[in-house]
Amino acid sequence: MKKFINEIENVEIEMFEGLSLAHPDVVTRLEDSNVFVRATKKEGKVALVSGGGSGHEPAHAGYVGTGMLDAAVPGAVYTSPTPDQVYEAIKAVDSGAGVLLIIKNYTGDVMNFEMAAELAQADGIEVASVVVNDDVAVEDSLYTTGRRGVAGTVFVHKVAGAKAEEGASLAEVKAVAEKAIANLRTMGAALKPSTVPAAGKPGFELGENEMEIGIGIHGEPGTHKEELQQADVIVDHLMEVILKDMSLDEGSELAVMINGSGATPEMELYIIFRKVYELLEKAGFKVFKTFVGDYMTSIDMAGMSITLFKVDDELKKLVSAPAKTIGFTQV
Amino acid sequence: MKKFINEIENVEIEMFEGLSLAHPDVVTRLEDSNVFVRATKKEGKVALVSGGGSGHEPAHAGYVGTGMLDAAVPGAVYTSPTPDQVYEAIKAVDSGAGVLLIIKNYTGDVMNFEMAAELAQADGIEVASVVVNDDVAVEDSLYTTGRRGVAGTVFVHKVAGAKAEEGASLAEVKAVAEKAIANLRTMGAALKPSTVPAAGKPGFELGENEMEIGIGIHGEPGTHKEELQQADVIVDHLMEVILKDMSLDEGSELAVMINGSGATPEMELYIIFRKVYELLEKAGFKVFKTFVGDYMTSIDMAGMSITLFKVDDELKKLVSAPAKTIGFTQV
Amino acid sequence: MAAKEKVLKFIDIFGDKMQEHRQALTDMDQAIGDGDHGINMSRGMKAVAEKREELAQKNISDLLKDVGMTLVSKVGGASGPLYGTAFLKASMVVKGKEELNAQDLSDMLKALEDGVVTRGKATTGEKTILDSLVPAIEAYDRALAAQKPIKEAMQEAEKAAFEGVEYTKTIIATKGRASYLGERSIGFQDPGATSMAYLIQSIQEAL
Amino acid sequence: MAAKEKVLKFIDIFGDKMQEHRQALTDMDQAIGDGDHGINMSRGMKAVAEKREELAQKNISDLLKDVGMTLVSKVGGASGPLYGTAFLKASMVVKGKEELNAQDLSDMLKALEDGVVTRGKATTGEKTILDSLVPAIEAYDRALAAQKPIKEAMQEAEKAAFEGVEYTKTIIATKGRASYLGERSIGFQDPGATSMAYLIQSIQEAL
Ligand SMILES: Nc1ncnc2c1ncn2[C@@H]1O[C@H](COP(=O)(O)OP(=O)(O)O)[C@@H](O)[C@H]1O
Ligand SMILES: Nc1ncnc2c1ncn2[C@@H]1O[C@H](COP(=O)(O)OP(=O)(O)O)[C@@H](O)[C@H]1O
Ligand SMILES: [Mg+2]
Ligand SMILES: [Mg+2]
Ligand SMILES: [Mg+2]
Ligand SMILES: [Mg+2]
Repeated sequence: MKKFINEIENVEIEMFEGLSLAHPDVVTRLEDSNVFVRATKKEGKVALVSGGGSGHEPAHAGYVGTGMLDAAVPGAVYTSPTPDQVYEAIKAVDSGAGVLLIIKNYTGDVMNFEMAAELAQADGIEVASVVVNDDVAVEDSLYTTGRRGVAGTVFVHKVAGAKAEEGASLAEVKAVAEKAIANLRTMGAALKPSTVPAAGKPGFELGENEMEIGIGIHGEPGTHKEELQQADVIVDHLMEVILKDMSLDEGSELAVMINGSGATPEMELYIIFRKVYELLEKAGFKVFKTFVGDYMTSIDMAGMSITLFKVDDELKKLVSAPAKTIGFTQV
Repeated sequence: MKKFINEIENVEIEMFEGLSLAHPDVVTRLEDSNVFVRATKKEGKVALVSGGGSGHEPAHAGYVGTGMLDAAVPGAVYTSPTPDQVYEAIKAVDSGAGVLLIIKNYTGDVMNFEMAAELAQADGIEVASVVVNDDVAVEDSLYTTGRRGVAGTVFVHKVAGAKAEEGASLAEVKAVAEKAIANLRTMGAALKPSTVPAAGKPGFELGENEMEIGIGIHGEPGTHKEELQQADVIVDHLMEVILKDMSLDEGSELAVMINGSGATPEMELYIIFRKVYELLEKAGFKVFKTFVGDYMTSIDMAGMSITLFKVDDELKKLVSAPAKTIGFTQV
Repeated sequence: MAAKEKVLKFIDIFGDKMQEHRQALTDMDQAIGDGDHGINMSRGMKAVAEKREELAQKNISDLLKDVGMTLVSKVGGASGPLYGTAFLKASMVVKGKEELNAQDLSDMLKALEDGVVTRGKATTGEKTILDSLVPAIEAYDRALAAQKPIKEAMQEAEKAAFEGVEYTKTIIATKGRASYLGERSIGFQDPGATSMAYLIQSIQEAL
Repeated sequence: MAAKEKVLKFIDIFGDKMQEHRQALTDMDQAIGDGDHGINMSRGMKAVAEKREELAQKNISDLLKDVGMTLVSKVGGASGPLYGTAFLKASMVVKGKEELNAQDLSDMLKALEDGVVTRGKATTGEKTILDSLVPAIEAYDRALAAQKPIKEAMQEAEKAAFEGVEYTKTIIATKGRASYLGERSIGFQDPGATSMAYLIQSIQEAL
């Protein structure tokens, strides 16, 4: 394992320190904690809290700021934060209008955030939550834990954040987050696994001529291995699965995200987007806005995911609204 | 070599196509060329043109837009663009107020841009140029080609771009670019080399327990190999070299950039910044503004560089001015 | 040895086992999860060990509650709430008790199960913690019904727990992260079931 | 064979050699540069080859100019302007000529050098293109002065060029990208000097 780190057990804390020292104008780290809140609390609005394991940078602390989250709680690498930490975040950002938790659908995240919500509700804080499950790689079935929440989560932060900034109620913000979730689909592939510092070795093994299809964002193996293909062939395959799961009509408008996993050069992400665009255009769909870059990473994985987000007029407005955070700034 | 690409000879062109399809509101690619100009030409101002090899994304096309460049000319991977291409860019963006070329100090870049300037000057276009040489890893001597231009170039784009946006003359924009260059110092290190698609194998070799100190941005070997160290030790070493080369006084203000080489997780960049901040604070210098991320990459190299940029009141204003480009947006 | 000392000894042994098997549990989780189960459990039990002196001052119920709260706040992931809630439930059934008989132990084991089920909403056969815990409880109760002494009953529970671990290799995960793998999860041992088998073993060894 | 056919043959041979040694030149550049010299030169000479029919219609000076312009606009990096300007200068000294004698070839070689020096501002001993080109020119002129026939003179030039390539292994680069390596550049052969030696060899083989 080759990384720019010091003692392995200090990886998270040193990252948190660096982050808060680098961007004091945007985020404040609650003392000695892993809770990041906006540097300037905005009173009177619905507050948004998200979080998950560390290792997904800029998610989630990178999305704290105007037009997106009010707090983010990054746990240990690839490990959900604990209920007391999320509870601290809820208490810090609530200003009476209620708090929406944006949770990615993983057993651990759901349980820890739920416990935090129970603690906050016991204090009389109004807490609602939504669970993001945009990953079409895994089958959605009543008999499983359902689909994972992956890169599409950033769109949920964006549109719910913009809605809250407008002064909408908790119910309205939750409703728009749920509409976004219903319209989001993602699927990814990887060429090289990621290495959790504390584990010291890669999360799975891939031969020189293999790739992993249907990866999640925690360095876990995907749905299956395949022989390495050219980018266009991979995109064809992922897009087929994604599109089959969406109900799009001729003329449907889409926001598109090509997300890098942390070690994927932008060069490759744009080569991927080129093919995505070609397929969408051929199918008669319209690309409304495109996001290409590292939005929801898996430490040092060389991988990528394609997210399609069907947008109506309300969602278009919210996607385009200004935002000012470490990882996402838009005018 | 594992990459999300199609035919190797199409890597650059497919990336260019993807980039222009993704951000039509920000950049326009001149037909069938590798010249990217602002989607909306701003008349009456000094125009800025930069470029270099591809593989440094988001540099340089990612810095075309309000407050930064007017055109970027990315060549083949790690290869300077050719004079005719840069000449096209100059002609496209000149609106009578003159054109400043921002060149990184490499024999190839300097020669190709100079030839382009000669062609444009023959047409009566006023062309000036500055050469960025911020890399302190290599010794600056009259008997060598001097220092390389690396990540600090992004600060030159930023401040010269902001100055031009203010309506300054070519001489003024050039003067501020030169002031920036005089105040910029960068040094980097790498854990894993990069692989040029057309070469098919890494640019140098590193053992499991080795790192390369003093790397450039073209996947070339650095000044020497060393045994792998903890992040703080590496930062100590790089900062010593950088600071020795700068004339800072107690209270000097600095903009800091921790630049990732393309495959370095943000987690590690923040761990690095933490130590940089500690050293600067201990030395009595003030961090004015911090930039952490992939600004000037080397395809898929796992590496980083530290840039210190000494800023006075004018430079502070220009660093903080708004910018709206693919790779750098600030309000 | 008083009951409280045995409970403390069980906590100590379990903590040691989580450090000892940290890498193995992590490796198991790398195969079908995200490679952190050993890291998570050892982080949590290390935090418990750091409170060892404080714990020794408390009564049985309170100390189990403290262990549960510590796990909830230090482990994270799926195992934090599951193990944490399990200990919290166990603490409730022994409220006020200073001695524990064989039936009390059975109640405690069932409370652990109750905690895991309340949080995780799984049943046996889903490749989870329950696949070693539930057979262990059944074996323990069977042994008690057959009038076997508590130590022997726990030995049978331990055996059943590790058989449960073996059984997890043969089934598809339908809960937790491993469920994303579907059929691909067959052939691999469940890390959570394994750590739970070590917990059962720790109780047995503490007796 | 008329002079123009020989020039075209030289261009063809040089193009073939750049394809043939593409990987080797790139490997050399990986060692002390950025690993693209073979890629650059082969891209440029491929573009020249694609214009082969057009070139054949032109006179010697114009076709050399076209090769130079093509290299300038297709190669990029350091070698594009250097080789491009070299060909442009060579085209100027043979303006109006339909035949080329031994002295014309000497003038052309010196024009190549002039182009490289104008652009690159280097001298011999800096581990560049010049370290094979300059000794080749000197050897050629010496042979001519000794009344040797043109073919034999070019054979001596070729020999001197490759000796120059060997010499580059012993020196520190002070121009171009390899200069960043300082002392570390010793022991490696310069890719640009090598491609230039192939150019000299291509002229010799075309005669
Ligand atoms: N719903 C559930 N009920 C019971 N146990 C579960 C459930 N979901 C997951 N587990 C257990 O948790 C273990 C994984 O724990 P851990 O790796 O620490 O958490 P995470 O999956 O969040 O990384 C699995 O091996 C499984 O035994
Ligand atoms: N100033 C110079 N004068 C002559 N030759 C030079 C000069 N600078 C570099 N070269 C030659 O150029 C070669 C490198 O060419 P190439 O790899 O194509 O360009 P780049 O260095 O831009 O990647 C070197 O091996 C050297 O021989
Ligand atoms: Mg986990
Ligand atoms: Mg080059
Ligand atoms: Mg896990
Ligand atoms: Mg080169």
